[in-house]
Amino acid sequence: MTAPFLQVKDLQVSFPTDDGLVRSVNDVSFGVARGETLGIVGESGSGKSVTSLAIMGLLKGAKRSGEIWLDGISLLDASSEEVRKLRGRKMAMIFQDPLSAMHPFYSVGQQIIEAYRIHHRVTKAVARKHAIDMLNRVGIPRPDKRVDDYPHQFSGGMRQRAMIAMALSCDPELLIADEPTTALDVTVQAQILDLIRDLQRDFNTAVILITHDLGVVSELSDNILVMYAGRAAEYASAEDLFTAPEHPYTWGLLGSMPRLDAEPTDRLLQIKGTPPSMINVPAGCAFHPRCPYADLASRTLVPPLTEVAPGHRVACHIPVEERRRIWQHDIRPAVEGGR
Amino acid sequence: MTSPLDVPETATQAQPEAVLAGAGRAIEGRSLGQIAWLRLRRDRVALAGGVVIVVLILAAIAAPLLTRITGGSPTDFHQDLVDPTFSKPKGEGTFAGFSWEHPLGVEPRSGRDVFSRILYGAQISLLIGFLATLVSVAIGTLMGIVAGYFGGWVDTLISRLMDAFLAFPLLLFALALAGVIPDRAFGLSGNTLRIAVLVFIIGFFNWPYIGRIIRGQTLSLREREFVDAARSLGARGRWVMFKEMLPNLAAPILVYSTLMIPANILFEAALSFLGVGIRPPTPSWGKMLADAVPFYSVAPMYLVVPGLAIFVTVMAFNLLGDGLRDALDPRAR
Amino acid sequence: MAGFVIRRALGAVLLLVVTSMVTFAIFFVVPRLAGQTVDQLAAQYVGKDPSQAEIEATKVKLGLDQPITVQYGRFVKGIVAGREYSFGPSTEYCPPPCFGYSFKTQRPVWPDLVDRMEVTASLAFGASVLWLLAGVSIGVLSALRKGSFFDRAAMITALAGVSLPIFFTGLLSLALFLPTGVSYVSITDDPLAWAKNLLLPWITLAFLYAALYARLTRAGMLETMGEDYIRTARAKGLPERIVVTRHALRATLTPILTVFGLDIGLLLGGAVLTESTFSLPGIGRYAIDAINNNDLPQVLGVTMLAAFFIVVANLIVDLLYAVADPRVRLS
Amino acid sequence: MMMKKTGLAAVVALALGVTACSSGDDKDNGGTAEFNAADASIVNQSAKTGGTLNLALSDDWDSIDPGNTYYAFSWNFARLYGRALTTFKPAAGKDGLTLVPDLAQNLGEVSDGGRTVTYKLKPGIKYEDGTPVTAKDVKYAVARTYARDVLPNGPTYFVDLLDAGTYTGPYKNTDINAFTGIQTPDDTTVVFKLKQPFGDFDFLVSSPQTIPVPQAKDTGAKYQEHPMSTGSYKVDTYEPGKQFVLSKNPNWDSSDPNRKQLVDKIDVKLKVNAEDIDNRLLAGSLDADIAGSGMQAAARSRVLSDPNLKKNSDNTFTGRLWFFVMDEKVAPFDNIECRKAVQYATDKVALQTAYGGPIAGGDVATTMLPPTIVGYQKFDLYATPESKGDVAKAKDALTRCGRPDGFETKILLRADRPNEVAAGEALQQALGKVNIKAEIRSVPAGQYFTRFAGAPEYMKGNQIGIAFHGWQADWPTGYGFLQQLVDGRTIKAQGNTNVQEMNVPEINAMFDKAAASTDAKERETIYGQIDKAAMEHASVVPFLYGKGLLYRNPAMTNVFISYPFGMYDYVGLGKG
Repeated sequence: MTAPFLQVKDLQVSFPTDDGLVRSVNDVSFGVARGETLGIVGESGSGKSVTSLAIMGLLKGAKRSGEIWLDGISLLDASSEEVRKLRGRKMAMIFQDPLSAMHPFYSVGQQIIEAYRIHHRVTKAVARKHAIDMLNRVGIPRPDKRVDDYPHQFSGGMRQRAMIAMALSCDPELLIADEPTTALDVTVQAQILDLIRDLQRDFNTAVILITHDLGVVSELSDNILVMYAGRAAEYASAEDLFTAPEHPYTWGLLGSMPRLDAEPTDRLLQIKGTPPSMINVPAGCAFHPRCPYADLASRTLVPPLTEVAPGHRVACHIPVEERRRIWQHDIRPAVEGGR
Repeated sequence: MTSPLDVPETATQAQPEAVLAGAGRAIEGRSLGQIAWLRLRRDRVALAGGVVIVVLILAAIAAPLLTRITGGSPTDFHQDLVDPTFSKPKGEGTFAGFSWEHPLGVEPRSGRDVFSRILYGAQISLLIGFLATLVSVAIGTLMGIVAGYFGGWVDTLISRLMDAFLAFPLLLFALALAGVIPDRAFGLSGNTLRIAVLVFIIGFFNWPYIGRIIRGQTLSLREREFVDAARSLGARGRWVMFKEMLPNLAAPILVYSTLMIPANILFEAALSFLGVGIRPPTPSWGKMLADAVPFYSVAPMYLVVPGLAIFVTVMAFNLLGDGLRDALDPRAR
Repeated sequence: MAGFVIRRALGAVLLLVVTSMVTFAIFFVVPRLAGQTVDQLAAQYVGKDPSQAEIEATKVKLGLDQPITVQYGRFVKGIVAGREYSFGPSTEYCPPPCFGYSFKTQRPVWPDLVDRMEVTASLAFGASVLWLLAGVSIGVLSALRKGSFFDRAAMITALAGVSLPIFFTGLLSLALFLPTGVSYVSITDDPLAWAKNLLLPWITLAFLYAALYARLTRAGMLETMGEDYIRTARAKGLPERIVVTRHALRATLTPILTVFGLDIGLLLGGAVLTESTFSLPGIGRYAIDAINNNDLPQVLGVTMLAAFFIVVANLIVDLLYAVADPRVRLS
Repeated sequence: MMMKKTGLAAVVALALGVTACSSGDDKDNGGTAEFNAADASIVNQSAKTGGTLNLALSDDWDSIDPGNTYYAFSWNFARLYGRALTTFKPAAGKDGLTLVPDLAQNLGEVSDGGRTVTYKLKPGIKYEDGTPVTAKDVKYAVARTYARDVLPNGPTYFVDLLDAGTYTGPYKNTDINAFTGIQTPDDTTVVFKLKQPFGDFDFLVSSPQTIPVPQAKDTGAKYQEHPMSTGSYKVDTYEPGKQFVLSKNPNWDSSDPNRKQLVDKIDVKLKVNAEDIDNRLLAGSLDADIAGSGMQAAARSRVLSDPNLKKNSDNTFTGRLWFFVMDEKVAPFDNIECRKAVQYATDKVALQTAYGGPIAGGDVATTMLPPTIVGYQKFDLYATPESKGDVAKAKDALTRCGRPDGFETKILLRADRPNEVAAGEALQQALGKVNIKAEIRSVPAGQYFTRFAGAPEYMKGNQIGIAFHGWQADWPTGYGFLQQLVDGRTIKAQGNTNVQEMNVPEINAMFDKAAASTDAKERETIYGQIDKAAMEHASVVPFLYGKGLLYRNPAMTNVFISYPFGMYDYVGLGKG
């Protein structure tokens, strides 16, 4: 097997701040092949967005180390100009809130045209035609009219479609979607996810889907990386993660999954406490203050990410058998009882 | 024992986005004020501004003491020190008239000690600057909260009122009003009345600036949960506005007050410069500058000294205000 | 859009009407409250040693014998439709906008204002070019190099700029560079002398505003550069130059344009302090003289003109904003 | 409060200790450029014609309508384009105080016990358009000054003095015959009918109010846009508030002994910044500051310290007196001893320094009449060492007044006049030394005489003990200077200039005596007596005979100080 299209190895990202160096991402590794989808899941501040921005080279003032390989190019060694040329063309990104992510003063068409013409020497007319095609492709009705509308004239879902059209306008081989559906209501969410899946199939794109919501990644992803406080907590295939999760944090996330078939408010399983501040990460396992199973080791030692099954890695001090027992006896019934 | 993943009343939802804002506080147990102070303490420039302000205030209060050490009262004439023909202090060069007794020289015509006039002038500038700010902040906060909280036609009315205020040529109105101050009114007379009227005019004309800011802040506060909570518990408007919202507006009020004081000091100086300030012989910086106009070529330091006094004071407040804003609202950086 | 324009225009007119009423009230009522009688006011314009009969005649001539509402009505009528004025043997029609005749100089107020306008406009526009160029470019550079030596130096200078009273910088610059003072030369007479004489006032005024604008631009730029759409622009692979100019600057400059319009409007109504400092015979000086002379038609004229500029500037800014920002235009 | 001044040259010379005997002798030879040369001689005498005279004014002109103006410089200047019945002799020094006929053939012929004054017009005098001047035009010119609602600026002597009933001017009733104050039996005879005798009447008719105005050309308040000229120059273009240009009047009667017609053009710029005027004067692009009020501090120090510049300057009396008054109706100044306490306590040198010093301010004053006024006598009733005040004498006076521990009072002055404020502060200081605590109350200048100092009710109501005052005579005699200041019958509810409310029957009677006298010498003596009597009353504290430093462009010819106006005489100037 050759190296995946995108290979991230031991990525570390840190920011100098007034309060000292903040390590937002620690030793994260993963790979994504063409046509494959990786889901990255975690709360705010878990480092998932920083990871994706680090790949894109969009972090200002951050220190990155480790390795990022995109189609055989080392992004950390490439010049910023080289990386810029890759952006949009080889790797593209969709952001959470399409309203704020699109320039309010330019029409949707202008913004797609701009993205296209940066990487293609074509006339405006050609680019416009392409923009209309792209809008059509992402399912915007009457694209020849809507192309001249401004972002605020679109509905939320349409805006996200337009955003996707813009991101895909140069046929990128890697698409990073950072919380693409968070700002949308549930029915639209499903449409957008379907759209991403369809487009991925058509373009054979590698996709990284970032979300705090396991539900979003459940159907789309081949593999899932659960992050907590800048570290990988669990990394597994989607099937393994949902059927045999091993990290208490993953259990919590599973419990808190909102589902279409249930009243969300009264049955959500929840995690106590609040996510840690990256300025002041708890020692040992960062999750220990919120973990009901924490022991002395959790409080002092950072648990290593160890492979518990082929392609399934977990960073937790609880012995493997104990974890599986808790899952089977305590958690699973609660989660599935909710179902 | 309940399941650890049950839903305790006090648990924070695992909808992570909602809780980020409170993260630092919960974990570190620091109040916003403490954080701000920590930040401010690192901002040497702002601290320098604060130190200058403290020194100025102390100097203004201690003016009678300080001037006793040097050149004496701000109104005593020393005409033996001036050249009557040329209307300038005796002596050669830029610093003619400077001496140990008169560390900042003497006035061209009267020979009055500039140093003590500057110190006494500081009393007027600071007093009016502070009090006028108080008036602006009081009116502005009240109007801003009411507009932001009630919204609707109340908001429209107050917002239009603020627009109208900003549409007036305020300096002209201030001049016109200050020009007709009677000798006695509201049980006050003389300079007390003039200070009161100046404070009122400056404060009254400036309230829309802070009013707009408070209105905006109130609008966003109104959407926050604790206000809803208070309202759902049956709290009435006044209670919500002043017990729930006001404390949350403390930071912007503090920041913009600090930034308004220098603006008001400048306004007072401008009015004095244009001739409608405090009565002579009480010194004020703006008046000193106006007095220096005919002499700027023969006695330049007489112009420079009060100008620098205004500059240093205003700059110090601005530095502190900027620092406070950065400390209390890091996004504004 | 048409509805928007009409609504704003109506609002502007309403604001002007309110302004005129308040101005009228302040300048007519407040002096009365402070103890000045109408006789005393009239006596000021009869010359030396007036008899009561002469005072009465002057009151009639100046219209001060009428109730304030009638006076206000005449004032408004003059602005809208013009008025007839008697000059003894002759009567003259004062065409709209007629702000009346000065009590003191007996000259119509409006032509004098128009005259002064040239000075104030020259001052305002010349200075505004300087401060826009300097303020915006310094602000942008500072924001892009945040924390650099340039940024720190520029921002300290800018803070100093806003902390210096303009009458001080003006006088200081006069003392240092032009002890003989400034005298206005009309641009139509001698453009070179015009510019030469105004250079110092321009720079002085521009220094203050450039400082304000540099701070404003820097803050706006920093805020904009943190916007999601800037990240999007970068994610599209746009070169930084285009990100800054086409995306960030456009969004930063729009609100600055608003402030600029209002500042120009304010200045056109009389740069009181600058004109006083440099002895420039503009609207601001006219206003001060009018107030000092208690010359009501002049005071009203100049106040209304100033308010007019502010209101119109507001209106233009609103409309321009709508042009620049589609969110305003299309919602 | 605006007007002219005059000097009794011999006395002036003594008082100043300069050009002591030269005033009479030099004027025919022509002086050379030296400091104060134009004060007593005609500098650069020349008959050379051509060139442009460039003048400038830092202020606005009240009006160039001869019937509607009240500035000294304006009365001086108006003679260029208008001939009044009489004028001052174009001569330097005391000669300049001599009245000579101008439009009239002779000075007034007095009859009817002083109640009728007759003037015969010179024949052949024409307006600029060639129409002849008639006696009716003079009558009309005076009549129109009665319309004070249209032409408010000028003085009211004719209104007060002529026997014209309740005449209100020619605009409401255009029939000029309704005006009975002047009769014109024929086209060349002007007969003034007075209510009572008036000794200085010839001075009165030297005012521009008698410059003829043709009724057909009168446009009331707009007449200033083109006053019909009878002088050597006419108004070509007039831009209010900006500038005006005079050119030669082709129909001027060149036999006129009082005027010259040397330069081709006279260019007057208005509202030029004062520093700029000084600057242009020194650069030679301007010939004179038309207001004649003196140079600003910067230029003053340049001129005085550079002999080459100093020789082109004159430090001249402006004819003004600066003084403080004590309101005799406000306690404790109802007691003459308290007034004397202030007289003795006042440090006049401090006031002088505060007001601008000896050059720009003036000489320390001890009398009400300035040295350049007919009737001036030197005396000092309240002499103190070096004029710097005498604390002991002041305290004695206070004790006699029954206020040995001093008292509190207020000093009223105009806020927008820095010199005045400085002088007030200096007085406050001096009074403080004898425990008189004076609070300064500053008010807007525009209403000083209509509402504040000039309104006795205000003075009493607010217990204003002391007020600043400045005065300049409308014509250079003791009557012209003093009557409005100390004649108790002039006290009025507003616009009052007898601010101290001095009403002494003996003094009032002396004015009547002077008015009735036809003997100029006798009048002069009476004026001196009035001055002394008023000073004895102790409610006026004169401290400065105003002076200014004037600069004349060395290129100007025929330059001399006109004593009546206290500035360069404008009617004979040329360019070399």
